Amino acid sequence: MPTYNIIQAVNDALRLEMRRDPTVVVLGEDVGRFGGVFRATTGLHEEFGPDRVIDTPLAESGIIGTAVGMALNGLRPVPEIQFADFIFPAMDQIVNEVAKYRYRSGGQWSCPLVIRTPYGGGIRGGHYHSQSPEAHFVHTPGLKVVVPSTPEDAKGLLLSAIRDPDPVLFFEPKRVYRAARGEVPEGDYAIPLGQAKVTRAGHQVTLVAWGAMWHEADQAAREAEAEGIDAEVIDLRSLQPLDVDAVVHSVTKTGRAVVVHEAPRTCGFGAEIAALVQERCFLHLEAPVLRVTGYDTPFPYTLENEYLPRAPRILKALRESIAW
Amino acid sequence: MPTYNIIQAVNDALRLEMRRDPTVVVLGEDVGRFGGVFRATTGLHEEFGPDRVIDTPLAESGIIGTAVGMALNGLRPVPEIQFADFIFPAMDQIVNEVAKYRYRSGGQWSCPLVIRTPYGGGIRGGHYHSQSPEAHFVHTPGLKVVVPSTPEDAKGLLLSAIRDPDPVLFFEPKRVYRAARGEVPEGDYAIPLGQAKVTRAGHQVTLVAWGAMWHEADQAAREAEAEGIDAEVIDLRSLQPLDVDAVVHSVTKTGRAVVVHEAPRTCGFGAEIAALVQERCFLHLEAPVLRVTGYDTPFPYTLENEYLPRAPRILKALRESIAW
Amino acid sequence: MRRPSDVADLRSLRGAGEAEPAEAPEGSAVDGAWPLQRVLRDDGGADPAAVPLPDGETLALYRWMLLSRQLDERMVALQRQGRIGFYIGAFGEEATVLGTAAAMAPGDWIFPCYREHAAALLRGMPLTTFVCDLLGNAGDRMLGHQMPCHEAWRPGLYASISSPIATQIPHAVGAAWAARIRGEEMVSLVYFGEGATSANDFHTGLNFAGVHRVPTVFVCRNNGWAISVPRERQTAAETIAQKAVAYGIRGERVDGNDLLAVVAATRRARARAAAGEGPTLLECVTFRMEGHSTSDDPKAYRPPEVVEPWRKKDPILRLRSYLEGRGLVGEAADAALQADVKEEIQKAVREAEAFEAKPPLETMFQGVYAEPLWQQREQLEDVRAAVAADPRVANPRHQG
Amino acid sequence: MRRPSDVADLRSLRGAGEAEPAEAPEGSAVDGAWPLQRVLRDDGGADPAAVPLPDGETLALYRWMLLSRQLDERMVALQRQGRIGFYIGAFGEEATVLGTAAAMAPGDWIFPCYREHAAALLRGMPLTTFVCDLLGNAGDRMLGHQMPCHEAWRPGLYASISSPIATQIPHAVGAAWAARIRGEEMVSLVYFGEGATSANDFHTGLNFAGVHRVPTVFVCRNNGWAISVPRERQTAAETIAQKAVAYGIRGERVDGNDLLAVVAATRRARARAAAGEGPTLLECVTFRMEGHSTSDDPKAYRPPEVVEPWRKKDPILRLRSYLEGRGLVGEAADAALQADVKEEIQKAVREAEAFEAKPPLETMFQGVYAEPLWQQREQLEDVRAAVAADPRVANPRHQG
Ligand SMILES: Cc1ncc(C[n+]2csc(CCOP(=O)(O)OP(=O)(O)O)c2C)c(N)n1
Ligand SMILES: Cc1ncc(C[n+]2csc(CCOP(=O)(O)OP(=O)(O)O)c2C)c(N)n1
Ligand SMILES: [Mg+2]
Ligand SMILES: [Mg+2]
Repeated sequence: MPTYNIIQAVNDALRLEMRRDPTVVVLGEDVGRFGGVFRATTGLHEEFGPDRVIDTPLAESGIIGTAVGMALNGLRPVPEIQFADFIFPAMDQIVNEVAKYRYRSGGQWSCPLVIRTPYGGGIRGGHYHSQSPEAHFVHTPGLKVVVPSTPEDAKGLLLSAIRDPDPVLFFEPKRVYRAARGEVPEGDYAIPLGQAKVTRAGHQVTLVAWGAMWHEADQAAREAEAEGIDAEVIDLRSLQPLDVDAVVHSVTKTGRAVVVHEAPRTCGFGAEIAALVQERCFLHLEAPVLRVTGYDTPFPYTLENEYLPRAPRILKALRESIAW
Repeated sequence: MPTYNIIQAVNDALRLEMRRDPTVVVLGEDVGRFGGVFRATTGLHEEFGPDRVIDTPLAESGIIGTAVGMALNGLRPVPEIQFADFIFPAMDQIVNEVAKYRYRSGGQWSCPLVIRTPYGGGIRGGHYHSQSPEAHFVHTPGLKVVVPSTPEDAKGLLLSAIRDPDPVLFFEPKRVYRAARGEVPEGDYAIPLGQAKVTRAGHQVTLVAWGAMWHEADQAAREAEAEGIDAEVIDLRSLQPLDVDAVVHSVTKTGRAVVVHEAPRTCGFGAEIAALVQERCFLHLEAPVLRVTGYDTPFPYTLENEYLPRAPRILKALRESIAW
Repeated sequence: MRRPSDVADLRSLRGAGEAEPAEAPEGSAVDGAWPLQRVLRDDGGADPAAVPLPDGETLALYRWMLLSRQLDERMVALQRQGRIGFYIGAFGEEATVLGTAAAMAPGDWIFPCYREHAAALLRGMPLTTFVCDLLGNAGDRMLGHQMPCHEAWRPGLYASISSPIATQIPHAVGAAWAARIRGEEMVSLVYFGEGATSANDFHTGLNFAGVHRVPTVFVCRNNGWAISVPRERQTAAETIAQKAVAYGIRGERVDGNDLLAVVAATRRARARAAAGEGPTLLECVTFRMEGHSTSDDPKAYRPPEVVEPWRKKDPILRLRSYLEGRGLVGEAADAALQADVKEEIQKAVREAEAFEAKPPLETMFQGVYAEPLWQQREQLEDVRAAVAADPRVANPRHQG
Repeated sequence: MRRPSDVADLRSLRGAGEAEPAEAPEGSAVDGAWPLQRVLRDDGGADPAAVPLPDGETLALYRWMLLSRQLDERMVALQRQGRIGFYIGAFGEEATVLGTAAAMAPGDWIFPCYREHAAALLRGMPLTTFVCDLLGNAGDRMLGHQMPCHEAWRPGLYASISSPIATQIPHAVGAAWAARIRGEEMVSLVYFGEGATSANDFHTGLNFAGVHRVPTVFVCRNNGWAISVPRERQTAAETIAQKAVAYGIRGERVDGNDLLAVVAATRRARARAAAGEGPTLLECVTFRMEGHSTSDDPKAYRPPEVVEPWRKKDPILRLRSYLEGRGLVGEAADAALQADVKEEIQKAVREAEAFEAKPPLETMFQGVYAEPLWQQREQLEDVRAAVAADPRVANPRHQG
């Protein structure tokens, strides 16, 4: 098996699926001749040509809006938003059009497309190259939201996303784009959307994370072990569909939960996890569900290490949960 | 004291503040000569003229984008978004510009403006004249989010919002725009942002709501009383700043909480309330925090009564909480 | 150093060339650059060379225009009676809607705004199905999900309507682009009002289409008003057609109340698109004769005088005098047509009102995703239990 | 029926009229309609009647251009050395940036894109403060909140930079509109690239300004590239200036590497705006000589050949030959200026690097709201406790 980083895994999945399915097209800013500012679409323009790998003008609303029309008429568009921070000009197309097209037409049409976008902080990107807007889309019925943390998952989940009948937001953790390396099966394999992965078994406390923060959670769990804290780590991988059973099963066992995300705390997806856990595991909880998150500020530049919910803060929360 | 409905109270507040403060301007689609599709700006164009009551072209991003420039240069713009469903074309201006302007300029500038918009269902408006997008904005640090439920609050909160140094999203419950009538003090008075109102004292269960759904919560509480259930009802009035103390104080007393909102359940503001309550009242909770909300679908047309979390469903949740 | 060729060069961006206006249009600095194309003269005559349709087809479209008008009148009446919740019609814009739709090929996709119901019917949507959509009842093809007048009809390649203004414009571009990528000849037709030209999606849709020469015909129904906002407060451009210059595409301006001119201009635009010559922005100059919708009262913002001059320009009257001039309709024939159309509408209303008033409860969760997720499954159980526990959940006025 | 007056009529929408181009510009169908305005001839000469600046001011701006160029070079070097995190410069666009900024009145607001650092300095931002912003250190006026090159400088009415493309355009319109409403004479100046003309906010900004005749000068730095995307794939319009037609406003096209032409065109645009004649879209035709930013490697998408022809058009070289022709600079004087500028930059870097590397922890929560809410207050305590408990919170590489 080759060893890839996440960019290479994404590129591999795109190439593989474009070879398999002639209806798959890629479009976005700088994705064509250049191969994308993170090089995730490198080589696709050469192999599949300008009809299927499209450099668009600078307008996210146009990228998504035209992708909708393509999806309606038989293509499987995989638009790229260069940074998740720049998805907001397309918010109306995503929330009012993409998410509702199947429902509002009584199922006459559907709008299967995959919006790929690098998200998250930790690359000294400041306000506008660091945001984690996943909660906005989880709050929008009709959309699916996937966030891989490893190269193997990135490829397998992206293949599933492209083949999914529903529109998918595919958030790529750019902080570990190159840092996260691992063996990736060659050829075709799909990881079903909506199956969380228990990446570490434990019985004292459940640690829920996704994307780049899963690596911090994993790190914190290792350090916790040295202190005799036995944490179970769950990588959600997909926020919608959400594998609520995996979370409930784990917390029912551990009685404690800590959820981690980069986005600002208030109304982040951690709130939904906390709400669900206390609804479904109430009698099993020995401590409140704790949230270790980005703070309620725009994403800062110089103090981004202090801002991000990295291992040391997660470890602190694990201790607090246990001590509760 | 005159008896007003919410539209009249909003109109009264706008007129009063425009007389008091020459820097207040109103802009939006149809707000000028016509006085707004809900007539909330009636008479303002006649009294203050086209310079301060501006009919704009059809572009929400332009309405908010130009309002930002006005706010930077000494005006207090009160832009109207005709329906909250149509706020998404302005999402980038609101999330990336309005919310971050003070922070990103190191406090050199601020962007005080009030975005007024009718929100919510119950008027047979289907997908696009019924949405409740408040959670998106509560999840955006830098914004304040206010949702009045009565004429008196509408006027007092709007006056505070216009005078507030920070940008405010002001969601008006159009379902009770005319139905909610009440005495409104004449002249100037301000209701501070961030103070919830306990509209009904009780000791068995805390019922948290805002906007149009507060009326349903109040109704449910009355019916519950007939069954011997003694519910305390809290009208949050402002979601950001959030009067968390009022909620915690109440739940610490009752040990039970039910939160109600129209927006889809997943990742709605009810999740944040549930997360906060279980974090802060853990040892006092005798039942999980229950959520009575809109369902996870686009807002439906024909079955909107079934969709909305009205009194009967709230009453059911109160019984479940008590019986837990 | 202006070169003599400049005007000729610019012409490639404008609707000069074919149909010269039959008469000098209202004075405008750019009429010369974007002439108002007409075929029907005020006396009802027309230069045979410029007539795009054989009499049979013209007569058929005349009937469609009558149907559109009567349908609008009837549905507004039903709304006033509280039998439907909302209606938005095409009063005065019938020639624009039907002329453009009729000029396209059967395999071309139509992306409607919200006044083009007649185009859906022309594309085979049964009138009864349309009325069911207005009622949002068990016969509604949209499962009662959407407001009235947000119909979709896939069999006729008539896309789904949403309320947000202009969002359908890039969809139309994407659909035609997809066809070209898949090697099919399809030209998409998209409708929007002049108010929509201020919206983001107008800009991106036309710009993307221009850069990639996507075969789309952009039809702007310039009916002069965006609810209460007149064209002059919507844009400082004297014409909508000239906005094409910004995208390096062709812009044309046609008399939108002249069915024959609309058909001719649309056909040319479609032919150019199919030939790979790129998209056209076609401004159809017409007028919104009634309120914006049944929710609107235009008296509050526009005096009757501004409407008056347009009454004599009524597209139905103008086509009728043409047909009369050719001896194709007279008093009697016209009355018969009107009666026939009336009966067709009455029948559809009868049939539609015979359906159950509400679609079944489970439809509320149908189509959010291809398959319901656990949230929709659990929530269906929740609402079922709630309805069972208290009938007021389904019917607020239920007593007892 | 085209009338002879048409061209004249249309001219009102274009930048015809004043400065005729000094030479025939690159062949373009619309050069006649939107001529490329120039003042500096290739031989360095200029028609005295067309020269907008006295020698003293020209010389001063020449120095600013040298400073801009050297600053860019030095900051790119610091970035390569890892002393700053990111940089984006104005290589080759100095005449466009400084000519437009210098032509405005002191009370006019400037809304920058992200290459106009020289305009901030021209408006009095201390060079040391600018470098502190790049370092995001304790001396950073933005409190370390933003990326390098996102400076704001209120004392100079130089607004705050954000990364999202084009969002500043409606801000500029709103600010000038507010001034007019408050009865002040102020014309706003806003910068953006040609790529930004595809964005939503370009469309709404210019449309709003057109309808309400807002006094704004819209400066498009058409440098030919949007990261890897050339102008031809950004829009099918041959010029950016012609996009003004869509908004019923004036569009002009000027040689962006000709400082004198840029100053002259901007002054005329400002004068028209101040006189109530409405906004102008001013296309400054220039070229992005280097990569998009320090994060970019243009070799991956554009061959060196496309850059070559622009080297001899370097705006600094062209202004220098003009000044030499007038005997205002020679070898020695130029060398002295260069050395002087170099010293100024070195001093600023020294001073800036003397500040604490990080602003204090509490600045992370400062300015989210006028006063922190309970969330920010609690979270400040949280991060303080976290840093105290584990130094790795502040410094991942901390050992022990
Ligand atoms: C994004 C958005 N903003 C506002 C509205 C409210 N609205 C509905 S129709 C309309 C006017 C549209 O005018 P125009 O585009 O000219 O179309 P017409 O109704 O005249 O056919 C407005 C403002 C909307 N539907 N969508
Ligand atoms: C909304 C948005 N989308 C994408 C980007 C990424 N991006 C940054 S600069 C740029 C190109 C801008 O080109 P242009 O407008 O011509 O300005 P130039 O860099 O050439 O001065 C892009 C695509 C962004 N910053 N904002
Ligand atoms: Mg209109
Ligand atoms: Mg550029």
